[in-house]
Amino acid sequence: MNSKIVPKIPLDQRDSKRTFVIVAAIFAVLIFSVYYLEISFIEMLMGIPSFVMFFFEKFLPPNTENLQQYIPAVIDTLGYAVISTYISTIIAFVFGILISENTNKFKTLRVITRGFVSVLRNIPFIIWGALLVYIFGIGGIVGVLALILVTIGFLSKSYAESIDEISGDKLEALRANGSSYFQILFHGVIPQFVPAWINWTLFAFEINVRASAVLGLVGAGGIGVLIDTNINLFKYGEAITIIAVIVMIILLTELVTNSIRKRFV
Amino acid sequence: SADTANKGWPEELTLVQMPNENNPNAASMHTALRDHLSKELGIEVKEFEGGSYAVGIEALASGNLDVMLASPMSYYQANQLAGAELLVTPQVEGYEYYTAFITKKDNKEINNMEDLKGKNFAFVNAASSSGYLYPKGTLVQEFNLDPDSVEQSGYFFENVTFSESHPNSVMGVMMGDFDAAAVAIGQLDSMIEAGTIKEDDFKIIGQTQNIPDASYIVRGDLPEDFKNALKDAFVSFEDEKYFEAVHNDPKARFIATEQDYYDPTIEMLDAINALEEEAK
Amino acid sequence: MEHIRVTSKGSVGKSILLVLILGAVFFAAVKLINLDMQKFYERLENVPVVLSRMMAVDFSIVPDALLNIVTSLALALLTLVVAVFLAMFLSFLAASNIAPNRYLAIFIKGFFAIIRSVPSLVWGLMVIASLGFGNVSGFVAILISAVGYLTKTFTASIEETGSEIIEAMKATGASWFKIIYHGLIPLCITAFVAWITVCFETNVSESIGLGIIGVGGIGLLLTQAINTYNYAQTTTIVIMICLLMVVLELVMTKMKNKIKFGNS
Amino acid sequence: MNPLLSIKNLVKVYGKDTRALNGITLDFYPGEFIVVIGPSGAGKSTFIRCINRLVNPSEGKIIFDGQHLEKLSGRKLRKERSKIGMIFQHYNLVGRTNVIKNVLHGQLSSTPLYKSLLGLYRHEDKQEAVELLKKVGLQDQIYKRADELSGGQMQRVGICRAILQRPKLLLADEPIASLDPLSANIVMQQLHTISLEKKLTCIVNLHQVDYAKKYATRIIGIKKGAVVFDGAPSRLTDAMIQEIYEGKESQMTLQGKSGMQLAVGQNDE
Amino acid sequence: MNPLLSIKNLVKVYGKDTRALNGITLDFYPGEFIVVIGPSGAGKSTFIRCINRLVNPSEGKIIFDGQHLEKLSGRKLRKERSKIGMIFQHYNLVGRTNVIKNVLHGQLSSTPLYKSLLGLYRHEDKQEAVELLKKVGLQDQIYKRADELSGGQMQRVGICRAILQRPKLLLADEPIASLDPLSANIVMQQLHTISLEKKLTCIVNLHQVDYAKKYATRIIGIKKGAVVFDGAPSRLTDAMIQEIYEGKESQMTLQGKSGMQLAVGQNDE
Ligand SMILES: Nc1ncnc2c1ncn2[C@@H]1O[C@H](COP(=O)(O)OP(=O)(O)OP(=O)(O)O)[C@@H](O)[C@H]1O
Ligand SMILES: Nc1ncnc2c1ncn2[C@@H]1O[C@H](COP(=O)(O)OP(=O)(O)OP(=O)(O)O)[C@@H](O)[C@H]1O
Ligand SMILES: [Mg+2]
Ligand SMILES: [Mg+2]
Repeated sequence: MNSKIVPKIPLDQRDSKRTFVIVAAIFAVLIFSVYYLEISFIEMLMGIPSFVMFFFEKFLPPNTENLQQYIPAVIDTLGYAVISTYISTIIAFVFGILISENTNKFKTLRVITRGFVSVLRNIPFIIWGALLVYIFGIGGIVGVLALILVTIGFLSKSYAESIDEISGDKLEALRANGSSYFQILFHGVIPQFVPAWINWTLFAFEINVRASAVLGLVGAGGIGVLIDTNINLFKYGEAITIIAVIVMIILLTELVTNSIRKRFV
Repeated sequence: SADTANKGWPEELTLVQMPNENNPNAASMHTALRDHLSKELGIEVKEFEGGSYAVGIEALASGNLDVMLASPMSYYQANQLAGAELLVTPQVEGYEYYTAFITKKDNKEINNMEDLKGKNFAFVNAASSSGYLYPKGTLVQEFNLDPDSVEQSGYFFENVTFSESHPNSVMGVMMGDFDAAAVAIGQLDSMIEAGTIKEDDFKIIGQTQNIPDASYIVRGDLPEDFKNALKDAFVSFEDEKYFEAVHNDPKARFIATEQDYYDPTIEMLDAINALEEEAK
Repeated sequence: MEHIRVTSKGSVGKSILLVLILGAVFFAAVKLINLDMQKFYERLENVPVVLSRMMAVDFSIVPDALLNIVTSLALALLTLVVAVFLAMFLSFLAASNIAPNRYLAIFIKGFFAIIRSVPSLVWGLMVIASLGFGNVSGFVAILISAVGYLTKTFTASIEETGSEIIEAMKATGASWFKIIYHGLIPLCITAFVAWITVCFETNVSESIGLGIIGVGGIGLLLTQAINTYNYAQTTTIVIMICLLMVVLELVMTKMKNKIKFGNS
Repeated sequence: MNPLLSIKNLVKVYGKDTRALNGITLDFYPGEFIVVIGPSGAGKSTFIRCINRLVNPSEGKIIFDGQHLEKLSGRKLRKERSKIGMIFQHYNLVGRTNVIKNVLHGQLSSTPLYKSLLGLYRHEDKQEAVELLKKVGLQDQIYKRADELSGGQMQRVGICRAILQRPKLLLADEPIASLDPLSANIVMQQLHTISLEKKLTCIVNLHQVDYAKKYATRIIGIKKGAVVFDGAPSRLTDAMIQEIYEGKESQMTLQGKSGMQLAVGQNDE
Repeated sequence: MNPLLSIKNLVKVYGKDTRALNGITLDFYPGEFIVVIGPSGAGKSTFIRCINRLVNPSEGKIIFDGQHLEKLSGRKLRKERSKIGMIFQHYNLVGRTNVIKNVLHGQLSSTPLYKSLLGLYRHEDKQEAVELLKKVGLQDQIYKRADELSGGQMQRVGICRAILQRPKLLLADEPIASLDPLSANIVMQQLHTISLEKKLTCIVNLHQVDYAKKYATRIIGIKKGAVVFDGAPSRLTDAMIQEIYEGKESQMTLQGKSGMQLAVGQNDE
């Protein structure tokens, strides 16, 4: 290079000042939060050993004596989870399509559905529980309804996000040959959506299996209530056994679904 | 301050309120009690709202919590696990806590406790004093039942449900999901007051013995003089607004609790084998 | 006339079998849970009664609620930021198309499956016993579930991107971390922002359920309103929460579109 | 004869200031085989995609078969689109769906939804699909998933799909870019024949001037969003070609030779 | 002279029974400009991708610069890969990132992590990136997002990225498929010159036999996963070309003429 001043080559044309302002604003909010909530990270790190110790001292060894007694609750839980996963998958799918910009061009309908799902998702469990019990009483139906309500909010949003991510390229071909909306949906969007769909549905099942709080709130029992009760009676060994059972169920379903997926889809 | 350090007192006190079946207002939103204790003891007082006795008791055991509001059963557990001691009890004149056995007003088949045999019945949950242990104890004593079989279908009840909350039990009865249930009287009163149910929707067909009030319990390993100072501080608290808001009675006060206050309860719990597991 | 299949022979049989299995599982479950649909229809009548009872608002709670919302938001935001960093790191270790080590990936996925399976009460217990009551505990408890959720969703998004970009970057000899930073993050960022939005909402609603470990905020206020059967206050608080969430969602969507369609 | 497609003053501006099309006016008649050539970035893809409204033009009129396409939407637009086949530069197949279904997508617009869902396409359609696939040498890949094919194989599936649509107008954006010379010739030959037999109008973007000259009945040169050449292949002189392609880019070969060489085939002549 | 790259008995089987490569043994020497031709689906892409292990070969040895690539992993593999540039058929750019950053990705492996995070590439690299972009006529698109470019523009960005890597071996999978003839010639010329000047070995998949003949120092014909031709361009006779490309597919032109026409350029001769 000769003595000429070397011109700088910027990597993008964005105003770096604005980026800086945004980053600074985020930092300010974070620092405010830490200060306002009086959170000390040192205290947190100091707590880690006792956190781990607590687990090993109290929860181990697991107590498997009453394993047989859990079976009815386990089966119940699975039943609830299966039904509500099925139903919410279908409903959430419709919502997901209505929310995604890729599949719903009507802005008003999109905004309305989005708002509706957002309300579903953001009304806390306890409120749903109370409402459902006041309306439907205690029993299986209420349990299923509670699970569905909770899952739909989450699933619809997740589906919509996944559909949004499906690239327009593939759909363009169908649009270009005059396919109707539903044909683009069924022949273009859905085949591409399948992997994400399986993923989310599995996750929904997982949520439904361990939705102790929801089922408990409406008096529908299930395995989660069993854990809470055992902990309230300080029977940690039994609680950890039941948790292990849940983990087992979830891992097993994932395994089965994955092998099915490999073979079928 | 200087003298707290000398006496080996803790530098701050953590107090946890628990939502309580009998007075749901027991809330931490009233800063009056906290301020009073802080002034009397000369140390900082932190007050939290708890949600689970198990969490509170573990916190007592690990020294992260000093004072907690506890029901008889929880006190027993706290005593076993964390060596907690009874401190003070809020005393409200003329108000008694018990659990009522209720059924629907128009249920012709159930008129007294005996009629519960062969019916569908709901407890709250297996860790609840007023929703399970007391009513079960009453049934066991009255009908001479085997405490370990009460929940089994076809033994005394046709079927037993755990509804997981008092309002759930009430609604289940009102809707006919089960024939009868055991519900804390305080909860019934609140629901009537709120208009959720009406006085003449249901009838009370029996009740348990009186359940001692929830009491504040304190970590046992604090210095004796500190515990005494704490007790005095509670007893000298006379803010009528606070008692009105929390206990619905401006004249209510805290009184010091004898260490044997809960003994009858604990005996009863022992009688239904509720304590065998924790006794170890 | 010879029949021409649209799907290969095997896959039709497989699809039928799959539908049969799925159907059988569903009906077995329905049988098991014993759903009384009759009761359900009868009780639908209660809907207007119960809803009308909730139809009341009490504005006196608003200032108090606003103050508490700040606490909830601050907590949710703080957790979110920490969780995003942790989850990003973990998810790139766990996503099968970029994971440096297959066994580590399986371990991470399994570990978080377990983490997510542990009920919040158990976390509450462990956190309180080690850290005591207060916001620190709330922070840790929300953090655990937020990291669990984000790791799961981030991993899924990364796995969906396919391998084209990864291949191109690999071919330049770029290291794992560089492939991620320069290739995958720009590619996945809109998906990430979407999950972060959902996670933020979950955090806020989770902080509502955290009364159990003594965290203040809007949740505490709400629980008290419910426990005292104060319908007007309950409704008011719920409306405020929903409004807050809708505003948040709008802001986040704006942000997402900006990233998606804006300049590099 | 009336034009099948009339384009009047077509303008497309991307974002604020990328003027990809700068006022294009053209008429296309039935049975014409038009090849559009032009340097990279000239606006060829944009032009083709404006015709069936995959890209919405900023200004101008597109009159196809008597209809003002730029004004249509919904069902009507779909109906017109079903008469316009399209072959994409990047194939745009549904990756997780198998080959024959991808081809049958060409008949979607004339198949009722429930039938298409159950795979109940008309027998003739299925037969034609299989025959088309055979013709392009994919008879062994009929049930393979589209994303397992090689580049050239995918392109051929896309071509079959467009032909199965039995369109009046066929748009193709670099249909032979990823094909080997033999396949490329077969494909061009096939498009050409169909165009002749069925009086089908084809508009094809190509980079290969030699192919353009061989198959086109009319060549259009686009440069910087404007038409710079429009006429019979025989009128496309070497000087003309040079003018079409020459631009800033040609001054920049490494060795400082200006880019006077064009398609190798022509240099060899 | 020692070969830069030695391939011994390379086999690749996809899934259970798609034998894409069927035992390929070849040596490549510094400064060679090799063009690989073959019908669609022959295994050309697979072959090229096996060399830098983007596809893991099922069997065989790949010895590059004295290293057994098939045995390497982790840092060592990365180090060898950074000496091998690659140009992709589908460009594989990071769509949301701008053009210059995409090009600079070529220097990632030699930029310390923290610097690359902050975008602090060496000034020479940035300058070279800009110059390369200018050479291929993209000086106006430097800050455009990669997904806003036309097909040919994207391809040119991909080429700049590979060259910026300053590799010893350059792999290219149909680098000029989407380029207009002028750009195509410029690009081939450029690759050719670099190959000569820097003794860089290039292995390029092409469909255009004419380009192959013009630029290659050696042509390799692949068919059904095996090498059917290997020699100087002059030795590639028309009969040979016909044999390479001829297969089932050639019997199937619409009119029943067998596919005897090859690249148009040659027919014209
Ligand atoms: N991921 C894959 N899974 C299964 N089969 C594959 C995969 N990739 C390629 N194949 C198959 O391997 C064979 C060779 O493919 P390859 O992509 O190497 O061909 P190619 O010579 O590059 O063709 P083209 O010129 O069309 O790009 C083809 O039959 C193709 O269908
Ligand atoms: N989505 C878009 N957003 C912004 N600019 C775009 C977009 N698509 C294309 N362009 C720009 O419009 C111009 C014309 O692009 P177009 O794709 O029509 O070119 P082309 O003639 O098809 O080129 P090629 O032969 O390389 O495919 C280019 O400068 C391109 O950068
Ligand atoms: Mg183009
Ligand atoms: Mg290929």
